Amino acid sequence: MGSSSMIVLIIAALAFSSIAILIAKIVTKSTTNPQKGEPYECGIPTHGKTWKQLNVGYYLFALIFLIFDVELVFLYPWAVVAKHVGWMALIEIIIFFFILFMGFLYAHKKGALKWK
Amino acid sequence: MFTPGLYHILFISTALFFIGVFGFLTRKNLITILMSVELILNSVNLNFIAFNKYLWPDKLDGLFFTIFIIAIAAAEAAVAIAIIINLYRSHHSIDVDNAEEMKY
Amino acid sequence: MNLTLLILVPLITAIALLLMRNKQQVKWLALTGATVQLVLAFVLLFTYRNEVASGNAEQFLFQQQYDWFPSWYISFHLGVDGISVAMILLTAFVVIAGVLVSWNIDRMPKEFYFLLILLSFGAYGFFLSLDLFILFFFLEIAVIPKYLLIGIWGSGKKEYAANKLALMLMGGSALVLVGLLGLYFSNPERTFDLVKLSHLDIPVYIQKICFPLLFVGFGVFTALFPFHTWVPDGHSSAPTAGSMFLAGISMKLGGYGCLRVAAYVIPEGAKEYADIIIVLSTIAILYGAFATMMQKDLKYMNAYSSVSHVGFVLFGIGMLTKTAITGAVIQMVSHGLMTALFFAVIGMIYERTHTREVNEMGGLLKVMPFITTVLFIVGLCSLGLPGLSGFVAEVTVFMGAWEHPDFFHRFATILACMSIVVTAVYILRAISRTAMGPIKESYSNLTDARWNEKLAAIILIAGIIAIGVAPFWLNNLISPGAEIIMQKFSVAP
Amino acid sequence: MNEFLTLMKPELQITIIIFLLLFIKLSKGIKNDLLLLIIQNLLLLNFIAGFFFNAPGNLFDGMYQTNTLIAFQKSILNLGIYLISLLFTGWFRKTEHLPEFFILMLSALLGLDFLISSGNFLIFFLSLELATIPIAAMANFDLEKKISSEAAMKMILSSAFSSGILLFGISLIYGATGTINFEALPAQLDGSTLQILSFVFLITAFAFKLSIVPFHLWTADVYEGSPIAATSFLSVISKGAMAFVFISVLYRVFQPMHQVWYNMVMLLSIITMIIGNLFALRQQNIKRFLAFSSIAQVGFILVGITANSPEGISSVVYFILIYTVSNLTAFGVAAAISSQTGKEKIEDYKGLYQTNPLLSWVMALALFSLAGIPPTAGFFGKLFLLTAGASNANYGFILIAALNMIVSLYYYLRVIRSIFMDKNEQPIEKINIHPSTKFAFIICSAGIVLIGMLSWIYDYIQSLNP
Amino acid sequence: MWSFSKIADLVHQSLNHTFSPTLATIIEMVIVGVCVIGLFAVLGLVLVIMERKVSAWIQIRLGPNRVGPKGMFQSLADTVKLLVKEGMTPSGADKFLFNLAPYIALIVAMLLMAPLAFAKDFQMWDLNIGVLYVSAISSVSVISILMAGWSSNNKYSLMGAMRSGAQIVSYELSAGFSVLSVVVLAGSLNLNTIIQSQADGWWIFKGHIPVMISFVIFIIAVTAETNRAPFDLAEAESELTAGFHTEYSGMKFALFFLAEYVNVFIVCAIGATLFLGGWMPFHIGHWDGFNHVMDYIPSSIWFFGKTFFLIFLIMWFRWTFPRLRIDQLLNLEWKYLLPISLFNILLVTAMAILGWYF
Repeated sequence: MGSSSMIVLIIAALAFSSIAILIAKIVTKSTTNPQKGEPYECGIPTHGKTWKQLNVGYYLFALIFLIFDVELVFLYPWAVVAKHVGWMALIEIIIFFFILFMGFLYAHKKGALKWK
Repeated sequence: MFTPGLYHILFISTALFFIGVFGFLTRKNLITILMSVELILNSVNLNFIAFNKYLWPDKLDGLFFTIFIIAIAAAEAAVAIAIIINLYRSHHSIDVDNAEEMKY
Repeated sequence: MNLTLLILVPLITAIALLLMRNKQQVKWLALTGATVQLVLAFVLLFTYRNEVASGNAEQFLFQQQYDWFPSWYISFHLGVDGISVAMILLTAFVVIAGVLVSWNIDRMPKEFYFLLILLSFGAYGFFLSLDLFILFFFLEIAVIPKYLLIGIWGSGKKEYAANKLALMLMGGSALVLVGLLGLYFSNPERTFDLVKLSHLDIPVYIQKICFPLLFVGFGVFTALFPFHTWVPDGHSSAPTAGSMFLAGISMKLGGYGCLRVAAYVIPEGAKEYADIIIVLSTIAILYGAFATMMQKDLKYMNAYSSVSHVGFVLFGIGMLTKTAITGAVIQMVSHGLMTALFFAVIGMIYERTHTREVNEMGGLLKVMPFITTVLFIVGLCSLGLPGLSGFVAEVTVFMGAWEHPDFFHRFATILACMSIVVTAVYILRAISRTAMGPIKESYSNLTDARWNEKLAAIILIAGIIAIGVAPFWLNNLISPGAEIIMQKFSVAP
Repeated sequence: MNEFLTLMKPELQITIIIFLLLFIKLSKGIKNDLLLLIIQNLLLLNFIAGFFFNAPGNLFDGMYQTNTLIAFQKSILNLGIYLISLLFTGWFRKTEHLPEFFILMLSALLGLDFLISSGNFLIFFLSLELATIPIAAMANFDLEKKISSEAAMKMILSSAFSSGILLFGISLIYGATGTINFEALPAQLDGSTLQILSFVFLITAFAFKLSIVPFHLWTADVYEGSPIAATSFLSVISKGAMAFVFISVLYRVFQPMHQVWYNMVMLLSIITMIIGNLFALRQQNIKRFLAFSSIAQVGFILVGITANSPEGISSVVYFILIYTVSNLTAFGVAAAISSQTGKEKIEDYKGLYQTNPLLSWVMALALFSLAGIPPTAGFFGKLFLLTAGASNANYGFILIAALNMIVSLYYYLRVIRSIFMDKNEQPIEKINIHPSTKFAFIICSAGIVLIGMLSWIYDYIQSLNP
Repeated sequence: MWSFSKIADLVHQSLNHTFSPTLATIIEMVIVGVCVIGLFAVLGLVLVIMERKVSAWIQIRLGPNRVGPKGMFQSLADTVKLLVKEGMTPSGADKFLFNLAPYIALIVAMLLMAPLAFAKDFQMWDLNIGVLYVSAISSVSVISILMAGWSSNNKYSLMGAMRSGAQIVSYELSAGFSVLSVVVLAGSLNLNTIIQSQADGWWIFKGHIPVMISFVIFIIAVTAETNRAPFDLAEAESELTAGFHTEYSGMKFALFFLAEYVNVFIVCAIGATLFLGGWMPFHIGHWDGFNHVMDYIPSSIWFFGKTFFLIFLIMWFRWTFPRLRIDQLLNLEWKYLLPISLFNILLVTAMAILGWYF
């Protein structure tokens, strides 16, 4: 099928979900009620803003993830040829990991990996 | 079936580039500005891939370049976001109009 | 004679001055340095004369050449001809007089003397160098000390004046630089060497571009007419020694540059623009003279009269005859000595009366006879009294100018001559106002000159009178150099 | 392997230092004073080692190129880093995260070294980013200050934008020629419209990094907001390396399009000098002042670049050596004053000479050198730039440059004036200078005086030219 | 023996015979789409009932037993229930994003189907970078979760989404590394090639301990990535009501639910492909006789058998381990799994270069 399968699959997913939602919409009958639109929080009216400032830890993890994930991108091409290249590949990846690991240790030492 | 040629891709990438430039120059929100920069970088990626595929299929420079651009873009975004978070802490805003401690 | 000595002595003096801690030490060291300079200058004069008398017909004697930035073909090339010897003598005189005059300075003496000596270092280097690059180097060295001298020790609108002076002079040197680069790239050998350049045929169109750049650039230093505005402000704001250096040495840098670089290396250009030079310098002479008449302040007076007198230098150069050029050089020396003395005297008077306004003084002859006598002498020299140097110089210039038979040159010469009358008017008026008449109450207990001031005045007066009484030795010294410069004009197609 | 070690020596040295610092950071903490001493000595060693065993050669199929001139350029950068480590001792000792700062700075230096050596647009881009991203982090180092994070934000966004433009240019060049290799490119360049377009993009990016007008707007804010050590790194070392690269890219890669870039660079140079000078005239803050003056200096560097001859390269390298020493001195004095008194205005410098004569002389020397007044080295530097630029016989251009020197002299004299001439009731008190900073001032002053006078330095640079 | 590939070829030929090529292609596409939708629906139903049955079995109870024989149609009944529930949108929500989120979740799950080899020569897209494709597309799923949490205008949703985002991205690293170890050994990113490389034994056996470590890490990581217990912090009922889909109801909720189960299936299928040989029968080296016997079992049976075995494992975890706190969860990843997998990659590489595998 090749790359057109992506299009087919997207269309299929869209079709499936929209048909399902459409059927549900036709079948159900909806009633309006001001209380219904309230956020579902234990029955008490919501207190404060919803989009509050989140723990900065999330951002830290996001940043560290970003670095490691990008590094993973480089590993994919390396992994394919590692066996053919031989020892040089291992040495290079050890250097690569060494640098990466130093950064990782630094982040660890700074407490960036500790959930606060 | 319709197959996209070089010019179609170049059209998209150039459009992306200028949308990015436009966004960079006109937007006020720092995150949006950062996203505009990413748009520029992605347009470059498209360019490289397209040139590599259509014009110079035997030279893989374009592909390599793209991988590195992705990586660098991520690093840049990481640092930029860290700085923006810090800016938010001190200014309580990520609007460029509020970052005006320094003037001529 | 090792010419490097002349550069090294001031440099070493300057550096040694920085290391001194004591005010007394500083003064004496500076004086020693200046004396050594004077001695060296005389040694140079006599060795030069001996050398010439023994039949050495080379254009530049005592040449020394060391490679400096060989990849740009720049060399440290020194040498003297008669003109340079005269200028060096002038410098040595003015330096020692300047050091002596500022003997009692109490604000930061170390720095003051350091800057003075540094200025002289620049001047010596400039007069000695035969390589255009180092010539330019020394030219610029001589600018910034002036700025600091005026700015720190000056009076009146000193910051404005210092800025104006520094910027205009640097502007002039920027023009010089572009002109030099033009010369450098237009000759096939890529050389900055003055001697080599003078033997090369520089294309005429390049000469026509470079001459105005060089001439105007140096002309700024020499108060060429539209660019003279720094002179009154700078001279009047500067401290006494600063004014002496400015008028005595620094303005001569420009004149020497015009002659040596602009006229000598670029004869075709000089011919092309000679008329304009004459027009401008005539304007400067007349304008300076008339402007002096309007002044009430002694320093301003001398400053404007300097514009007028230095105008004769450019006037002489513009005439392009051997006599006129010789006259121009003599005028440079003469005016250097005279104006330095004038400023010294004004400084002495100001130090005592705390005013420079002519109208507020009077009867000073009674309380300070020495100083007033010197003022007489210098005034008479300025208005061109025979027997003093000013007469010799101006007469030589006019004689040179009269060699041109056409109406334009004659007319310009007559106009320039008229300035002497004007000079006589203002000089005599100033002297009578200050020296004669009833003395003011507040001035009655003023003292006469101290030993250092007397010494300074005597040294300078000696120079003035020597030139005035026996002009031929100076003429003989200068004329071979002028001769060679003239040959360029006649030989060139 | 052996070749790898010798050719890549400068980078390896820096990498080793970075890791040493990282180890120090990860192990138990050392007192800042001792650590700083260690760092200074390491950097000194690094600087000295840079002069030995330099050989020309290529690595990785020409991606990494080096020769003796490039090694010398790296030595200039090493010298600058060493001087920075000495000059800002006062600030460093107070910094909480000292090793981090040096790690960042050395990473940036590593990037610059690779940048100078790059023989391929890929390495070029990577090292450029390696050089700029840490600087943004350095700019944000005064975490509690608002302007610091503002500066960092402006830095990172503008540099990201400029690298985007650079990349677009590179991609167009790749499309037009099919290669990103510096060696192979010149044969492919024929000055077609696409190539000129891509070249415009490239030069725009360079203009951003070198803060050439009209792409200079970030410079002053970044300089003012960043900690002064970061500012000096940015304005001296980063700018110097960028100039090296700019000249080598123009001369080596775009040689076939010489006519095209000559006109562009000339125009940029003129407006850079004029605008930089005009803005510098009205600055009150000493850091902003130095920022705008450095913009004007870049304009002068461009004059030398237009020469398109070996003299152009040597005069630019020579000028940057001088510029490094002089500008760092100026920043060092400003830092010494601001770290003790917190004063950064030019007005505050009034009467400095009464209390700190030596410091004032050092500052004066540096400013004179920046203004190009003999006998300081700056005179020779600027003169040779102008001389190199004049070889095209475009005297109008040279005249504009020379007149700009006068304007620049005016504002340098303004600082001199407040130091030496203006009177002040309450001048800055006596500044205590750390011995290592004093040492750096001595080196710098000696450099400012001697680099010009000793002509063999220039001839050495000239002889390195391949 | 019949195989899927033959059926596929037959359909292809007959279609091309009767219709013009373009039309044939379109019809093929429609057929594929319908098949995939069918597979989706079936998977959803089967996995839900399977989960309930497995949990009942582990907890020694009966589980659903009313609808159909032994409660087999229970999930169908659930579907009908969900279909008739009203799908509401909270008043303060960002309507567009709120409605978009379930679609994205489903599209991601669907796209991941493309490179899977369900049986021998039966694959939608024989992609040369299959592994990369899978990891790339699966990263998108976090966007739908964040989108849902953000747009709901509900604190619990937002927090659940953020948590799950942090969790997914963290564990993606270990999952990536363990996948890489197989890529290193096989020397290809193509899923088909990787399966072929296991013709003489699955990697989990051929690769000794390092690959087993990778496999264990992989299972842990994918469990976390699919937000399943013991890593189901994102929808921890006792803390956040239902995490990012608190505000969803009716069919939109069902879509999330479905996507989640299909994701479980997909990651297990990937795991089975990489470590357990996909559709490749159980082979041992050059024991040709044994290998032949194994070949008689159809490849699709092998594939689905392995996949469902892994699914069973993951369900088993859910009812065995207690839920982790978020700090424990992140500690586990960053302090243990990531360093171990980094080191493990080096081991695998050394092993691959030395040839120390069967």
